[in-house]
Amino acid sequence: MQVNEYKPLIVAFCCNWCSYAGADLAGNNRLNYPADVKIIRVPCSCRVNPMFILRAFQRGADGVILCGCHPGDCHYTSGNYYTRRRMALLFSMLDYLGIEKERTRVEWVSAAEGAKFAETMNDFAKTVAALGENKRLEDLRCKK
Amino acid sequence: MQRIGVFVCHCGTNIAGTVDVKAVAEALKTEPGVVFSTDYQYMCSQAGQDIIKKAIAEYNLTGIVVCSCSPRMHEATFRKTAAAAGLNPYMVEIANIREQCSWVHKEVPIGTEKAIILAKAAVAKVNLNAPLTPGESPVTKRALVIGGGIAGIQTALDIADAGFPVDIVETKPTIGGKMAQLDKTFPTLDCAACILTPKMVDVAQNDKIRVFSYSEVTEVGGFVGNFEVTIKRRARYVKEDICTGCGLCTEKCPQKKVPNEFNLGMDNRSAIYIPFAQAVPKVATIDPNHCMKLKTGKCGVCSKVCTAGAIDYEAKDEFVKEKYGAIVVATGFNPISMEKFDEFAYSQSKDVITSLELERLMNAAGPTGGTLLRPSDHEHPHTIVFVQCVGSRCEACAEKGKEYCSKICCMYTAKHAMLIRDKYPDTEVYVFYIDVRTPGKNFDEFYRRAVEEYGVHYIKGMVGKVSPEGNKLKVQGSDLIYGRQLHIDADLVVLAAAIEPDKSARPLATMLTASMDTNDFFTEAHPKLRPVESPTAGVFLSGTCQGPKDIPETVSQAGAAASKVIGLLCKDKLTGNPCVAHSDEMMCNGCSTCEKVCPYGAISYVDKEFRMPDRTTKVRRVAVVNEAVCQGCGACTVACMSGAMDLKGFMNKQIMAEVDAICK
Amino acid sequence: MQEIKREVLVNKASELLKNGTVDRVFGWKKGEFDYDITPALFTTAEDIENEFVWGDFCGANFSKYLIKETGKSENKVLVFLKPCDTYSFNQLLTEHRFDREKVYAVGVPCNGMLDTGKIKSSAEGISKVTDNGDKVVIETLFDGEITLDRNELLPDRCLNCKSKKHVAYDELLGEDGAVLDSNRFDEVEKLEKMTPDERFAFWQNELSRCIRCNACRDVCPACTCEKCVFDNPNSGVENKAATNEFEEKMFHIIRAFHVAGRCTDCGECSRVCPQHIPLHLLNRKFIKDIDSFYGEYQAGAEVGSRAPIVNYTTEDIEPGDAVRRNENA
Amino acid sequence: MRKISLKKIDSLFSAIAENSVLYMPVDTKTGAKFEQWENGKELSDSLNTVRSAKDFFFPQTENLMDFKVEGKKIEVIDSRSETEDFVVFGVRACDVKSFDVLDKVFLAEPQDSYYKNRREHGVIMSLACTKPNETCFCTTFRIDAAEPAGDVVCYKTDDAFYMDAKTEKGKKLLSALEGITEAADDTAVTEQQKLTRERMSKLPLASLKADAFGNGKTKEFFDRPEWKELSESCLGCGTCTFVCPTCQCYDIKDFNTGHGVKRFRCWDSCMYSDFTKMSAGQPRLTQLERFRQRFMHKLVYFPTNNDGMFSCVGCGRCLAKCPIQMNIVKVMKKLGGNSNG
Amino acid sequence: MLDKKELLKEQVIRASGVNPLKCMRCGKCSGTCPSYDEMEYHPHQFVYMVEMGDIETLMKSESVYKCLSCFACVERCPRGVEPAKIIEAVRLEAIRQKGNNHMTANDIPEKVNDDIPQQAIMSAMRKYSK
Repeated sequence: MQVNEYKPLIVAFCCNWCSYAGADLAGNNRLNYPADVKIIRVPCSCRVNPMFILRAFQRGADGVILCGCHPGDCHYTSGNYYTRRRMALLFSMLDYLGIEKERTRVEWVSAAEGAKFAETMNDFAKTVAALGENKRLEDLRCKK
Repeated sequence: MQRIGVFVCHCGTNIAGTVDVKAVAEALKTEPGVVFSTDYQYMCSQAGQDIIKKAIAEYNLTGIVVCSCSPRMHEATFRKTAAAAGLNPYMVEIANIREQCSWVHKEVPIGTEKAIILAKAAVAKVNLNAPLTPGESPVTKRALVIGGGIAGIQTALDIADAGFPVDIVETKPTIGGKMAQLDKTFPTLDCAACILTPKMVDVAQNDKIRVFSYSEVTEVGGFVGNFEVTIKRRARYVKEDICTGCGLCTEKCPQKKVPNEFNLGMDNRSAIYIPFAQAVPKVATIDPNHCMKLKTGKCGVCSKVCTAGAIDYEAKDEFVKEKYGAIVVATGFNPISMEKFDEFAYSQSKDVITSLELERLMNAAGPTGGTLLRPSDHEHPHTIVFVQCVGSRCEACAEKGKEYCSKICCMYTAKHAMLIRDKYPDTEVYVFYIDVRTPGKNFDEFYRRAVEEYGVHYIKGMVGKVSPEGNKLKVQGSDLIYGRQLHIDADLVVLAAAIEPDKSARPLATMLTASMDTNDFFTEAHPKLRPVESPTAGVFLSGTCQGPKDIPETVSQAGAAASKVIGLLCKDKLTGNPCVAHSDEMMCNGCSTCEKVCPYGAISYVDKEFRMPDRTTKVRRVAVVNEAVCQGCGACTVACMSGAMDLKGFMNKQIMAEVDAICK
Repeated sequence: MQEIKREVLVNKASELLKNGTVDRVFGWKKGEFDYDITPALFTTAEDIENEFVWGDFCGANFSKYLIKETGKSENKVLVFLKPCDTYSFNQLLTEHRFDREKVYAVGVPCNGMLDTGKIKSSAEGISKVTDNGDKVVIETLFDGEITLDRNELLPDRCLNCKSKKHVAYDELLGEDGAVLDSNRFDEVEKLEKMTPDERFAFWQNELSRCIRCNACRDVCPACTCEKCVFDNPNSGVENKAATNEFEEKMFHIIRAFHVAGRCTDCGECSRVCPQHIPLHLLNRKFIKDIDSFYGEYQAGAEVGSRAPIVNYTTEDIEPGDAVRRNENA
Repeated sequence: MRKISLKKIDSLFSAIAENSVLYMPVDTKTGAKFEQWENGKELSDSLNTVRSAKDFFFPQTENLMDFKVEGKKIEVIDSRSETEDFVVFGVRACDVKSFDVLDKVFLAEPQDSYYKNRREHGVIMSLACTKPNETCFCTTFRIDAAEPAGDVVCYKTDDAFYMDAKTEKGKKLLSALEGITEAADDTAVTEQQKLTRERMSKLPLASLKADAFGNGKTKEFFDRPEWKELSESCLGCGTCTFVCPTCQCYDIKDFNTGHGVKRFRCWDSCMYSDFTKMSAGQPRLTQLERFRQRFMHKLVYFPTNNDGMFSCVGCGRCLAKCPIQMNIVKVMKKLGGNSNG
Repeated sequence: MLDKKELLKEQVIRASGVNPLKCMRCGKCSGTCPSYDEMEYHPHQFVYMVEMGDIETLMKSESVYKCLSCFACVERCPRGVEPAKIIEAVRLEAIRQKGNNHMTANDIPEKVNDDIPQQAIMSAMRKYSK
């Protein structure tokens, strides 16, 4: 195990009603996922602005995952439908600009799926770690 | 610059176990804006809250960050604490360092480092918080109960008792639900009808309760305190207010061959029918798929016979729009279908029945008038085999059964066994069980009486196969304690089928935006602390729609749901959620992109005169948010290109500050 | 060569001025050379007579000017709209950006406007440019005459013209054209076929030339915010200069995202970019994605249409699959 | 005057590149651009580069200093780095003149040390024009395209390359290249200059005169009604100011990098709505005022403060790049109406 | 290192791909097993004995070869535990140990009964037709 084993920094936007509750449930069941995943609570997945995602990458995040309620379960009826459209277009554009598409992901996690939340975070952290540091969307000034 | 206080909670060892709370408190001291940082054993305890109050006064803090458990648990608590100390409750931020840090990361250094980062993110956010005051919205003093079983009835009665008007919407022609189909109820063996029908009569006579039977909810709009519900009253072809329920039409109706759902298809009824004698409302209903008049236009006997002239063949489905302050879901359960369990030959022999069918057979109003006879040849069964856990406790991915234990089968099987042994002492009763689960008051004693006094043979082991031979049913099962394979020639096999939520629950959940678990049971706000509320404000859960439970529990939960509804309806004003959208007039283009994405239609436009930057005045169309209707989802803030629309409590700048603090 | 002659426009303009339907006219004004035509506001008939120009360099799209202009006075302003301008006209109407009653729109059929960038790169010291049908003759100061095929000098937006149909006008000079099925997405497909590294290198090279002059934003009829997020200090993304590659990318990603579903693909951004960055390829990528994910949609085709990005169906494509779809598309 | 045959031009470049970095205009698919020389790159013969040479001395973004903030303690880190010597080859007369304009601003007291540092390390090898463009009007500001200023003036004829050192730095550079260059007289050069000057007089904008403007003319032009018509279709974008070789306005911004603050300066445009925004607000509220400010600064304010030197060098970039084709030539013709016949 | 007993248990679990812990000891597999009576140990006991690690006794006992591979137990187990696969793994384990073959090749002819379909073919068809 080298000393400075590269650990990806992952920002997770979790919607307050479902995926944040799923994350809490993962905690209740003491399920383990990497500590590099940091969760930001937003009222609904439709609150996440593409600017936040680009801001996270600029500040040094290596992967950004957006969790919301399953389509149809959204507490605000249509929030996650808009997220789905916005992120489909944004991810397609990022891929178009040549940025690795595995760095961004949208995942639907309900309040009852603690296990799925932990598993998703583990899987996403592994994928992002495999990609290595975010070289294509980084702002050198923010690097230590 | 804000003056921020940071309070790190040990939560006993839940947090302190894998996070060095002292180090977190220390690290936060140097954060910009932080003037006080401490840690304590139990922040949410009275003593913990006093520390916060004292610190607010002493350091005249303008904002506090509590690093503790999930905000979904104690955000409200700490907001009350802040309010009590004179600080605006929305200047409080919670860093979730328990469920999302100490409980999921085992090593202390990693847990501590993450806790510090999460705390810094919360500090960065609170630095940009502004004091918010929640708006208010009126409360419609009327409740809606969806589902007319014992759960719905009990909830409606309790709410009406408190003086609030209630509407019950029931899909069947009468209220009563599954309990009306039962014969006796455990553990006291008093007859279901005797304890249910008086309550149904109370519902009918209570002027505060209105029953929409043979109806269903098709659309739910609005939000807590101001729900707008559309109810579809299916055409009954009988005028409810005129029909006296004399039943003459049901006798005279020529079409007699309709399978009677109330008796689960074991006998027939006429096309125009009253489900059972004590039905409420006691009104006939014409079944459109079997009525000759409606299908082919010929016949019309019932309208000729009806003395009151209540028959109306031209009736159409009616849609009623109503406003409600609270909604209680009581959609109840159904036994699962037995087709997939062909090892028990349910579809091959009529003598293999489910427990609910046995209830009807033993019920006086049932197809056999109360004497237990075999459905195939109406003979008296001498050997009866009960099979427990059919479809319950199955493996998750098998689409056949359900993963959970259905909770009520052990008790009602003991009841059936006891009643049969008591009424027909010459019958041998075998019960194949995996474990007998009879927790609860007088439950286990009930089960022991069935074994000891009534001599029911309880066999620990599962039935492997039931094969009909001649008029006997060869049951082959293992007797694990004896260690032999048991072969019994039974006359009747009763399967204790698993129960699942009513099919109408899933579409209803989507309408109510209430969340459900993978088995379609409604998810409660908190399994232990708030079992009768749904996370969606204003929606309450009563009965088996929330999970398998027996009648005593259902009634107690119905009462709890009613008390919650009463608590809500007795308020004149509901303090709304202050984290609502707000548009900056100077920057708004008036392009109505936000109006299109708002799920609640909370945004309207007004023409206003503005002093433009280039010294001209211009009338511009700008967005205005109705703070009572807006629920604060934030879809409009992203749709708005110029960032004029922002969400109080989750401002763009605040979220970006959190991102910066996390990625530092 | 344009089908409708200058005189037709001039007569129409002065006629409408005289009979008082309008009190000012948006048109193109002569410049120093043949190709530097300036959009201008004419108020008197004789101004129009001697300074009004209609030729092969009238690429400017007036829709955006109407936002300010209609605020200035009560009576109508005459505006000449090419087919692609009418889409921006409708899109601005959908967003209530100006009052339709205050505008008298006259549709002018167009068969392509020449690209000054291409002319300047194919000849130096241009003194005269004459366009006769399919050939263009460029007289230069020192290298004599150069005759080129007209199609070589047309910008990409005219080569792949998406529609000659006027979707908004009070009056139309000449007949209305039809919506053409142009292969305007070939460039985008070519890019999509590249490997991510090639795409990254391509955009890295293109966007590194950006000098953040905001010409693309200020000319774009879909970018009409009262105060742009990039100019607003408390928007969090305020940015005047791209100090490194990230900020270059961020400006163009956010701008393309903000106009997604509202961009009518009029091509003005690529026309005005001083560094010749093919910005229309970004907006076309969004248009191509929207068409393939959510069904054909042309912004501005009809007023009040609901852009796909503010709409949804319950069976939309999942973001994960949307990205993987490009792989095998 | 030194000479080298065109065929050996690459050896000249590699010689220069030995002891200092060499930049020269190279053709790209979207116009000529200054790039660092590597062997194999040819000198572009297009008239001018899309982006002016101003960038070498006054780059679009330049880091001024860094701050480290710990609680109440602030530590200033000077992040200036000594630029290495560099040679800019192929600068046209107008761009060279623009350096004089920039020097007037940045090197006047108090001196801009960042600019001074780059200016001292830079050596300008200007290249005389032979084929001016129709948008050129450097003659209006008394710039002789045939005889540009600069440390070393170069002339490119059909077969050879003439170099004439004009300043100390120029002489030092040429002396280093003694080996591969040979002495030469200036007959071919003067003959080329005659041809170029004759061509310059035949340019469409040759007759444009600037004498109507200049020192002390503020009152005369400030309230002219033509400004309204000139400025009405201006979009307020920053293209003209960012392609202009003499625009020297900049804005100072701070960027919070998460572990410190970087203070940098970047080009600003008087056309922007938040240009010189002060606590009292924006001094020029309408686009007309901002438009007027730009051209009055070029033609009146700058000459007034800098003893008559115009701050426009007639390179024609803004004529080519303005999205709505409005530029200084149209303004001068409109305002200075009488003098150009 | 795993001692012999645990090694055997690990081998059987990995070979059968079955997790014995999922068994809730309901006895349905034994209840449905057609050759229950000939067996000394019954299907639910196979699972339990493997879970307890006592595989030697299983390998020595005859009941391992009484299993007809009719897969009724696999079909009907509510928890998806597959007793037939466990007993298959135990049989393989037995065969792998040298000299422990249950029958020699020439015992087979007289055991074969012509009118019953070849048991091996039937069980192979059932096993691999899933």
